[in-house]
Amino acid sequence: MIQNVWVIPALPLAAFLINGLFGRRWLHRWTGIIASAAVGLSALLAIGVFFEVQGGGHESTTVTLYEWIGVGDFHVSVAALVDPLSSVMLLVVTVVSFLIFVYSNAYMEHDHGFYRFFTWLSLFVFAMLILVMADNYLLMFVGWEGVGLCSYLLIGFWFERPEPYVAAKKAFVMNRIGDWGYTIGMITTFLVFGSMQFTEVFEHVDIATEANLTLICLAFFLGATGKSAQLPLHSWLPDAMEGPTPVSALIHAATMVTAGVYLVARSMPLFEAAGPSLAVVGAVGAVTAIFAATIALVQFDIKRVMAYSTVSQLGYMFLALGVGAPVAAIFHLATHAFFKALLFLGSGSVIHGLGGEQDMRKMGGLRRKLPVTYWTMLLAGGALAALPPLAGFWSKDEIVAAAFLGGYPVLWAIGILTAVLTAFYVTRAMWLTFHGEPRDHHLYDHAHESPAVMTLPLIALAVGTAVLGIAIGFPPEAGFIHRFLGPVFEHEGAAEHAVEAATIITLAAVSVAAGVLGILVGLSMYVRHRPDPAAVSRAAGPFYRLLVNKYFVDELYDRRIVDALRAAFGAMWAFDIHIIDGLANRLGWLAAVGGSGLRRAQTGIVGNYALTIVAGLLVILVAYGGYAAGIFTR
Amino acid sequence: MDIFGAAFFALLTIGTIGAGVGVVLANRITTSALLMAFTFLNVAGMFVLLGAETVAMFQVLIYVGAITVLILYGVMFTPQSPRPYGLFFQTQKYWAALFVVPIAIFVAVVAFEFRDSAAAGGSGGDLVPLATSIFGDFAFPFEVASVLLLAAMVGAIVLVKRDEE
Amino acid sequence: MPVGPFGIDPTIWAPLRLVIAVLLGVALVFNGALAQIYLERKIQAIIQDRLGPIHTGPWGLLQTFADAIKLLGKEDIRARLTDKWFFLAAPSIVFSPMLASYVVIPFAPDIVGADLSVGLLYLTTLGSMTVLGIVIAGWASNNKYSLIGGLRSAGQLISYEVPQILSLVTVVLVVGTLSMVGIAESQPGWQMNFLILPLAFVTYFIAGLAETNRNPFDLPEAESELVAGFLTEYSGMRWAIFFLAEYGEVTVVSAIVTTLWFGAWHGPFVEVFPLLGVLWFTLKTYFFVLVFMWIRATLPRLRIDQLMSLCWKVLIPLTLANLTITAVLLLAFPTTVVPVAIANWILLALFVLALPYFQRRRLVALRERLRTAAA
Amino acid sequence: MAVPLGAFIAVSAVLFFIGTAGVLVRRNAVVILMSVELMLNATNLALVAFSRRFASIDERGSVFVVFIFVVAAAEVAVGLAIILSAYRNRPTVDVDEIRQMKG
Repeated sequence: MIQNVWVIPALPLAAFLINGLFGRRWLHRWTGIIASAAVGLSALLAIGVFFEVQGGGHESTTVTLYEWIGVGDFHVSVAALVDPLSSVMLLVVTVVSFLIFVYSNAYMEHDHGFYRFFTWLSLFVFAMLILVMADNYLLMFVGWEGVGLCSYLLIGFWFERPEPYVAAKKAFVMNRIGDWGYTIGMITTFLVFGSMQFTEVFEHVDIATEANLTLICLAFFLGATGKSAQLPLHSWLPDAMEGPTPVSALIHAATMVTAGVYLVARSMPLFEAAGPSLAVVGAVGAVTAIFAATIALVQFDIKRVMAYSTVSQLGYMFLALGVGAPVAAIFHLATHAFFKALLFLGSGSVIHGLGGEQDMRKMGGLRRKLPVTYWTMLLAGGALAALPPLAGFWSKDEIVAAAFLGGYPVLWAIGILTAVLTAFYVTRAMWLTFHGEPRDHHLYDHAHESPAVMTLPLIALAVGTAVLGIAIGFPPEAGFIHRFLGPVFEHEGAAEHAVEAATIITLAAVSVAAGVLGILVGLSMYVRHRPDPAAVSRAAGPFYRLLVNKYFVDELYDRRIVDALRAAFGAMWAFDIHIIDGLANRLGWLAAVGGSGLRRAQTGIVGNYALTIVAGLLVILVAYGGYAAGIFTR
Repeated sequence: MDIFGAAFFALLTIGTIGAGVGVVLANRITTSALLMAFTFLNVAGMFVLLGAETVAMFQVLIYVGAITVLILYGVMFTPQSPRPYGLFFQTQKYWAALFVVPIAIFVAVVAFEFRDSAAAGGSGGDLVPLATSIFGDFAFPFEVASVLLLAAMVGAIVLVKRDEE
Repeated sequence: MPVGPFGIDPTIWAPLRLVIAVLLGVALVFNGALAQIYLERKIQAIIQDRLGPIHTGPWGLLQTFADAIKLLGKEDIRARLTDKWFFLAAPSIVFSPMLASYVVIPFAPDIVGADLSVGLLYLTTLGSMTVLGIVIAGWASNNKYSLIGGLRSAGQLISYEVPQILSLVTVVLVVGTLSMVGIAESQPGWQMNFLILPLAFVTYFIAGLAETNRNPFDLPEAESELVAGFLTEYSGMRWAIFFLAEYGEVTVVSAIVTTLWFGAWHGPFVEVFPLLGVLWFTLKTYFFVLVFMWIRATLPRLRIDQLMSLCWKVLIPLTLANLTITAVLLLAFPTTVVPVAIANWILLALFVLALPYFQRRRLVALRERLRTAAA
Repeated sequence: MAVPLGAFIAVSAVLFFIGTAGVLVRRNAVVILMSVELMLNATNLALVAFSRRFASIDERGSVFVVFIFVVAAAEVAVGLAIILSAYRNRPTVDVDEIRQMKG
């Protein structure tokens, strides 16, 4: 099965081509079915590959399709690296995509761009699969760009209204800044190692100097922050909520944003060798986590809350990578993909039910109206808040524990604090939407449960979030996933710190306590209004306004960077006009003047021409005379 | 015989130079055309003096026989209302003088300084060596020359052919 | 004392020979011309079944003298607007080359003006100089008819020079030398070149007719055409000189024909009495002069375009073909001349037969065109 | 015939310069053509003089003269053709007046 692993991306590509070419005039509704079928099949194949890799002793095989570029000693081939890491990613991407495709068949039903939605979605899945399967940085970059493009297209899907395409542009530009970093990293790897293939690069890690390695890793990390919306380049993700909810679920929760994490995970050997870079990753991750969590506290748009929560969870993953626990990061990535997708789809079905209303202040008491959505979202909320039996607990707890054991107490503290905040805003969101009295009766009356096509994927994801945690990660540090992913990361003597069970349990207890504390505080504020939320926000005053305005990050960017660039571009424009154009015009003028000068010589009289010939003769004779008389040769 | 040759040469020189100057300064073009023919005859005489009869014959045949007649044709087809003496010089005559005179002086110095006083007359006739060299070593240039002549002829005809309205 | 021919010392014999040649030339020209004029008129008369001049002296013998005296007596008129010097110079430019060409003609085994190694080339060169004279005559008489006549005859002369020279070259190819004496000596007894190169003879003869502006080609001074061509303004002695030149030229052409094709002074007993050569030479030359006159009396005049097309479309291709074939055959069979002779006779036969055939085809085409035009 | 070579070269030089003067000075195109012919003739003279003087070494000198004949003939033919066509387009042969090719 591994040998024809290329069929997995081929199917969504075929779906894209068919939908794209024939969608508008003939297929209409059929495009949804074709796309979902294609992704479903690749999901089955991915499962097959996953079991084959798991069964076959976890070693990595490279399947080369053809040699793409062969210039001098720069050889890049279109090849797939199938090893435990990439098979897990394949599995996650294809399964989640399949469920979201089925969901969006119903969600986008009344949208006139139905065929266009599914065309871009299948192209996105194709690009993501290429990114995941690539065995060298260049092919990965192709996928990287592909997903960037599709996210732009899908965010700006409803381009009639101005906000979506502005958000799309913003997302694309930010990603491009990140891609710039990635490119530098890619080029330096080639210059240093002479090749782009992961296997070759990781074998010769020792030949690179410390400085080169740090440059490569930081450049790649810049790319990762751009793509996974980490602190400096995070503001595009909340605005990306302008796109349809399935898009947010698929791209901005489960797959694309995890690309950054996958990149860092894949290049762990480089990061480990480049000492300080891991610390940087961890720090950025932690800061982003706490930063995003605080903003999420005050958001009223249900999708914005989820967006900030994604940013903070991604922060967690980078924190895990930073502290040297890549397995935990990938584990959290997998679980997060499931419950975050579920949360988004749930909020999508709420919005669908309320006819497009996203503001939580107008919701309330929907528990009775949308029971299935309520229960599935409750489960996902619990997972996000890391309540014990659910998936979120196992993966987040591992990260926090790894941070503590890895000797980073500060990061551990931040982790625990973020966990409290996360629990709080989850309960706040759940409460505002489902419990209490309905604040907008008109909306409340029209609210209706989503059709089966939407609720079934919700239920499937709910099962996933409940079961997944225990299934693959139960005995912490020794779960199925550790044994599976372990060999990919552990090679020469990673410190196998022997940890007694006692410390693990205490750590787990502490993180559970943090989660429960968050929920209790949330309930007391919203249920019994002991400190009434409105009063708290008034008391917080300036601090509250800061959070609401998202720390004024967008304004900062706009005023500082964009204006500065605008000034620089103005200068360049002036330079271009006066100097370069000036130069060209001057040359033109020179030719004209020269021409008119010479034109005078063309008198038209034959006599003058004869005279010039004779003059030439005179010059020659004089020269000859001079030469003969020895004037020239002293 | 020697005096006879020198006298003959003197006569020819006077003829050539005189006719040459006549060609340039003659008032009427027909006179200058015929004086040109006369110069050609004198030069042919010099060739005979040099012992190169074949070349002399060719000179007469080609220059006097064909080229002069052609030029006379040209003269007849173009207006030659005799101009007052001074007017038929080009406007640039002073410039011409400025350039031609120094060159003339320079070349004259070189020419007249040429002391080689050995007799220039040749031994036997030059028919045989000329013929052998033309059709032997220079056969190819000879063919090219004939192509050149053909091209010139066709070109001249095309240039002058009046397109029948 | 080295014994030259006739026992005379060669150093004296060279200039003496020149003098003899000039005398013979002058005699031939002047007496010849007179005789030719008389003969011409007599023959033309006989052919046209009339008597010709009979009143002046017995059988009209003194007729030419009468003409000569008349012309000498005429007033020497020169139109005021004619180009003075050229008008006067033209006759001499036409006459002198003709006279000069007698130097090279071999009258007898050792009697020749100057045995130039480029004799034949010398003759052709002089031939081409007369053209200049005619053009000047046409131009100097400052009248439209003479100008056009002059240009026309110049055109005719120049274009007929080409076939003339080509046929001469064919003979030179066979004989191997340009000097007239050499050619004369190369035809002992009955080995006349005529037997080897008849076609060259025919083409040269036709070209000769054109060169001397004689009958079928005497368009320039034909009475029915442009008055008298370039001779319109000339009268009196100048006119006579032109005619002398013409008759002289006829003799030169026939002399060349005899030397090149009919074994110049060869005849019975020439080895015994070298001087006898002169007799045979003159007899042969005058035979051809008579042929000239005979043709003049019989053939109609050609129009200028027919004349030109005959030259460029018939004679030149023919002579070129003849030249190439002789050259190839000589190269192929360097020793014998027989194959050349055979080829030449075949070509001559073809030429003779082809002419009437083409004439008929052109006539048919002409009638066709007329009928369609008329319809 | 003991005329020194120098004399011939002198004559040809003088003739050459008469020709050049003619080309530069005369106004009538046909006369210019004639002067060019004079110049060509001058070169011929010099060539033949040299070839005959050194005939003992290599008598092939005067071959070039034949080629000059060819070129001269071609030149006159084409020159006259040009002059006539120029004349047909503007009724003047005067070199100073033919200015259409002015830059």
